[in-house]
Amino acid sequence: MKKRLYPLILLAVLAGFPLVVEDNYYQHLMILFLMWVVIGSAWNMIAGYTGQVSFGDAAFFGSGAYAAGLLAHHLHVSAWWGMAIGGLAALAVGFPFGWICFRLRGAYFALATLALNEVLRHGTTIAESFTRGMLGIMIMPTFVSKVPYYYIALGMAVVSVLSVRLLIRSKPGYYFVSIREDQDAAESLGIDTHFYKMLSLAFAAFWTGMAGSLYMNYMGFIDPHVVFSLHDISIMAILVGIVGGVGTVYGPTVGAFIMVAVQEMFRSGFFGLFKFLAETTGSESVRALADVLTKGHVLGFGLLVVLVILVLPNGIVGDWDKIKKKVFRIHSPA
Amino acid sequence: MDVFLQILVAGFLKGGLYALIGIGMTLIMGVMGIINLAHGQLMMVAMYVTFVLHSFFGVDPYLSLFVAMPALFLLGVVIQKYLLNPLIKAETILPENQVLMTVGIGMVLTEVIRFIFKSDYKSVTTSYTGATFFLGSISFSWALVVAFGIAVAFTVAMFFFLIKTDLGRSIRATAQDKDAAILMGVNTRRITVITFGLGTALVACAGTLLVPVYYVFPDLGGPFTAKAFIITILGGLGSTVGAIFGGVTLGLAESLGATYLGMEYEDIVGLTIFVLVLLFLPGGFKRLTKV
Amino acid sequence: MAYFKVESLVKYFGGLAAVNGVSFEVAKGEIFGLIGPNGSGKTTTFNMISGYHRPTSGRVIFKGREIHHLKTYKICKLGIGRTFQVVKPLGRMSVLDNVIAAAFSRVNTMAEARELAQKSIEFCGLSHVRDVLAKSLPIAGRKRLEITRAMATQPELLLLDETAAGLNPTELIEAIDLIKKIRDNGTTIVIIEHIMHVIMTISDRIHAINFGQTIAEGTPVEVARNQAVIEAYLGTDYA
Amino acid sequence: MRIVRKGLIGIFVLVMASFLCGAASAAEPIKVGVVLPLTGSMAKFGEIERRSFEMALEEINAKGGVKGRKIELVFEDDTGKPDVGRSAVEKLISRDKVPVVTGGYSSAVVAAAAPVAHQLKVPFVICTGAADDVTEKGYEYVFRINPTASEYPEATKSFLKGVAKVKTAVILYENTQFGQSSSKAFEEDCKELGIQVLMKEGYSAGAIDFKPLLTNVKAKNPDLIYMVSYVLDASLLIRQAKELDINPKLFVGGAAGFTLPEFQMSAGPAAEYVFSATLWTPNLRDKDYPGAKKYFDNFRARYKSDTEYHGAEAYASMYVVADALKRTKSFTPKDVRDALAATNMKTAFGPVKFISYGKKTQQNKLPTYLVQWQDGKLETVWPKDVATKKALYPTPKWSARK
Repeated sequence: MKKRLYPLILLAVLAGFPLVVEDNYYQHLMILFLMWVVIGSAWNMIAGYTGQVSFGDAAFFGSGAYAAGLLAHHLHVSAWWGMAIGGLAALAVGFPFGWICFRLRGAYFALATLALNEVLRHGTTIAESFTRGMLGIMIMPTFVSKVPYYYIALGMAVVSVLSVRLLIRSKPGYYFVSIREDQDAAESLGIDTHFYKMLSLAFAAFWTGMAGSLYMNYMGFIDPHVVFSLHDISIMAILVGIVGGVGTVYGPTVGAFIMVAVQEMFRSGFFGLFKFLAETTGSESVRALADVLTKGHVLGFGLLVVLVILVLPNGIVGDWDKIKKKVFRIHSPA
Repeated sequence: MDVFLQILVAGFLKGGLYALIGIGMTLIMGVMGIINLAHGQLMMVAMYVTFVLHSFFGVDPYLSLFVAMPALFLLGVVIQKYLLNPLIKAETILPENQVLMTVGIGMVLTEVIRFIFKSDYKSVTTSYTGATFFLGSISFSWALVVAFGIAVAFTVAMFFFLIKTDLGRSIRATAQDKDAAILMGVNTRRITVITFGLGTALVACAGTLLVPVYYVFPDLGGPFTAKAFIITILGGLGSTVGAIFGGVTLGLAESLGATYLGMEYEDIVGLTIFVLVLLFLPGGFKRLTKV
Repeated sequence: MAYFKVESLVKYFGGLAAVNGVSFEVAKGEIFGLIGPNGSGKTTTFNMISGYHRPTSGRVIFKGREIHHLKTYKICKLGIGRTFQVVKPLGRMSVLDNVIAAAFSRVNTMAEARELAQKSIEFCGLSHVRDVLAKSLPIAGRKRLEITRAMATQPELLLLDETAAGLNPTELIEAIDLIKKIRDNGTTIVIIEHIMHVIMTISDRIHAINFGQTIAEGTPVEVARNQAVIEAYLGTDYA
Repeated sequence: MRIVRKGLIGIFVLVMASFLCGAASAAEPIKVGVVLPLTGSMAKFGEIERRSFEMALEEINAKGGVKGRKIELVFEDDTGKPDVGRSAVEKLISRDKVPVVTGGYSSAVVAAAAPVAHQLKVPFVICTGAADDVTEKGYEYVFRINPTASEYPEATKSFLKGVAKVKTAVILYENTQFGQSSSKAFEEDCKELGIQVLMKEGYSAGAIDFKPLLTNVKAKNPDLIYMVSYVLDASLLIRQAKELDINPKLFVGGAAGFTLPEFQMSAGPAAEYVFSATLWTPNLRDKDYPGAKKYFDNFRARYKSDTEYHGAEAYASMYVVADALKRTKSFTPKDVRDALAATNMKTAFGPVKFISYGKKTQQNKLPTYLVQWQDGKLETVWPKDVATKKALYPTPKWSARK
């Protein structure tokens, strides 16, 4: 019974967070975290559950963001309308793509998603007259306070995680996992694999697109290199999934928290801890260490990725039993 | 007509370098069955090796091939042995963990280089950097012609190595059918390590040849990784001849596209061909040439 | 009208004919054996029936309807289930979940699927490993899971591809019992089998092929005495 | 496994401690926030700017700081990415409680961070990010020292009007924010000057081979080739123009890469005669650019590396911020903003005054210059009154050079 309560407790904490912590900075980080929960859950659906690894999530993210941005730019309506069509725009990109490319399996499909990502990035850059190219699209964010964004992001995160949960415990979920495990066997069990792969892709595209239009509204600025970024969006989505745990409901949530926190921690030199230590101790070596740490933060991040894949190939939620055993020496009864 | 010929020459010369990049990738992809997303980054490391040798010891870039290639071979061996092979054993839901590992490795390589050399753009200027000769009105860059020659030489050497030697045959056998190779008594684990080393050495060669006509900076790996897998898919996994075709095709297609569609379409042309081949000629040129 | 029939099926891979004009009819309720040496085209025939391969020419007719142009999942929905020679368990799902996934081909809600799956598991005698991950089953368990899963799709016609291979004598007896039980339950069975005594015991009729072509058809006794069959299996020396 | 466990606990303690320590710092000096790309692909310029900020800071503090208090700079790394830049500015404003933020190198980062400053009502003095529309949105709390990208070709324009009266031009630009906006601006200028633009084409930065582009250029045979390129694309372009023997009357670079020493180093003799727009050179008159030369020399002496206009922008920004802090009634962001709005001073980067014109608000307007590589040195050649050397025009054919 206790296990069932955890998500509820977490939800309560998240709902209360902006009321307790009024610091803009932390609220901002939490919004990013929630956004990555949505993207990570979406990626997890297509890759983790259905086994069709996408290296091009940014294609959907960017489509959603540009749908909202272009709407605001060309029609001068609020970019919030983009939230209504952002997910659909990503679907519009994902649908024909999946239709054509789902005949590809495994790594070939992954490469095709990567190509889609790159084509869209170059395309939006070149189509200057329509997309403003690299000038990007800039809008004035609607709210000064972060709280509305926070609750919108929280709402999206909750709905997306819940929908993952519902979906995987029903017919489509069983079908997704069957496809991941063995596509031929799945076919023989009466599963229209093409249809269900499309369904899974549609889910992923929709939520990633929604996250993209949220990003547009919240950040107020996008350009092709930001929203179609292979490294900062597509690979990050994969890392969120992998670090948290592929094919687990709450894995992406854990992964998103860790990735956002770690990234910020490395970037800010452990939230300024080393700088603080350097100043209080006045020690040159600590200062040098702080310097190295801040300069090498992407390196630290990369090393962490390598380490996690090496040590926890199924992510933190996926390898939780292993972690419990090794670190806390708690042996789960065999 | 002049424009057309000039572009053909430019595309062809560039294609030679691409072929060399592609052969390294195709071997790795063929043998390991994974995409190596750190390929371009490894090339970048080789370019820095060449840059250091040139600017601190005055070694000519072509001579530094003898250092850069062995050095990168070792780096490749270490990566395969200690970072990629252990993942084969791990029980994971997605087989793509190895691919992600290469992403991580790529990041680490880029950042290590950035850490040492900063984000500065470095270039190696030699006496032959801008040297050209003309055939009629068509200009040839000496450095690219030499690079093309060396690339062809390595490719031919690689081809005969794969066909004539035992090791080469084992590699090809592993690339074609891993399970069968194991049954035939091939130590596939050792083969993967050697292959990764070889692939890395070849891309190191390409990088080194590129140094005199290009420049080096930490982030240049990514685009070349992309080109490498386009070439590999064009040529067909594990096919050396395919990689040569793929490389030259990509070189020509990029140049022609850039000329007649616009320079900004250069990358899109490559990607489009890539997707078309994926869909309509799965298996790449290998399907046509059967080598 | 025959219940199920294949008509001069032909399948070329590249320039080679894997199956070259196989025809047979199966009556409702019988166990129909398909035999032949390795590479004679048995599994390819199965693959064409179940929609994995499209025949180069020929027809597959089930209850009067042409099905050879249909996709695999549609054929399953029509009531033809199959197992694989090389087992394909859904490895990281439990036995129960494997079967539930199959049951969803007939029902839509979780509760119904669970019930159907439970029935199928009990029927096939896998209850004791219900919650075990499919990949950790021994080979006999996996073979049986293949059947259990296929049964959960409630087939009228079941294609069994070497379900007895690799089993020990006790397991063999169990397998034979299960196959009979399935037939008695009203399911028609087409079975490929290498172990002669199994196929001879359970089949009502047997169809033998070699090099993709029919060489004999008849009752087990007739086929066993057939000259062409003996030659195909033992070589001309023994004939 | 004990070690792992201890390590985990250690990390936990570290993290918790780091959360706490942010809160505890007495505010003796006045904190000023600076966002710069200290890591990532733009780190080269982020580093030049950071050093320039620090140099200016030391000079100001050595003279007693402002109102008897020292200034302290809080650097935040934006890694060149807009979302990170935004986090950084938010952290500076809400956690470090700085009354003013400056820095801002990448246009994308600036575009994402400016609305934050505007909404949280803390002044943001942009020193570099040149995207035009950042100061076209009416952000009350956003100031920019750097001229906008579209104004970079001003000096080129007057040179073309006064000296090099060409008839045809080709515009090549990298597909970046800066490239797209300044090429567009130059195209407008050409229209105004009656120059026919034969071709305008973008490319993605980092191409190996520009021959496809240049072969087309050669076939068009223009009088002027205008290029907006970053440093090594710039050098490849000019080197390959030489390889293809393309001979326009002049090559002009639109700032960015063409003025950097790396360009000359990499392009070698091919760099000769190449013009470039620039915002700043160390040799500008002391009357309008007090301390420019001194800044340049000090920087080189201290860091043993080169600086250029980005550094000067940063250096000047520090002085502008300090000046506003001196004049402000109090250190509340509102008062600092008002003080900034009233800025009217001369810096090493030129006169700074935040004015509104056209659609722009609180934008500094500066003249631009035309420089040319002559004998391996960058000489200012236009406008005439500040020229160090006479412009060499027209450019000799490649075959006629030594």
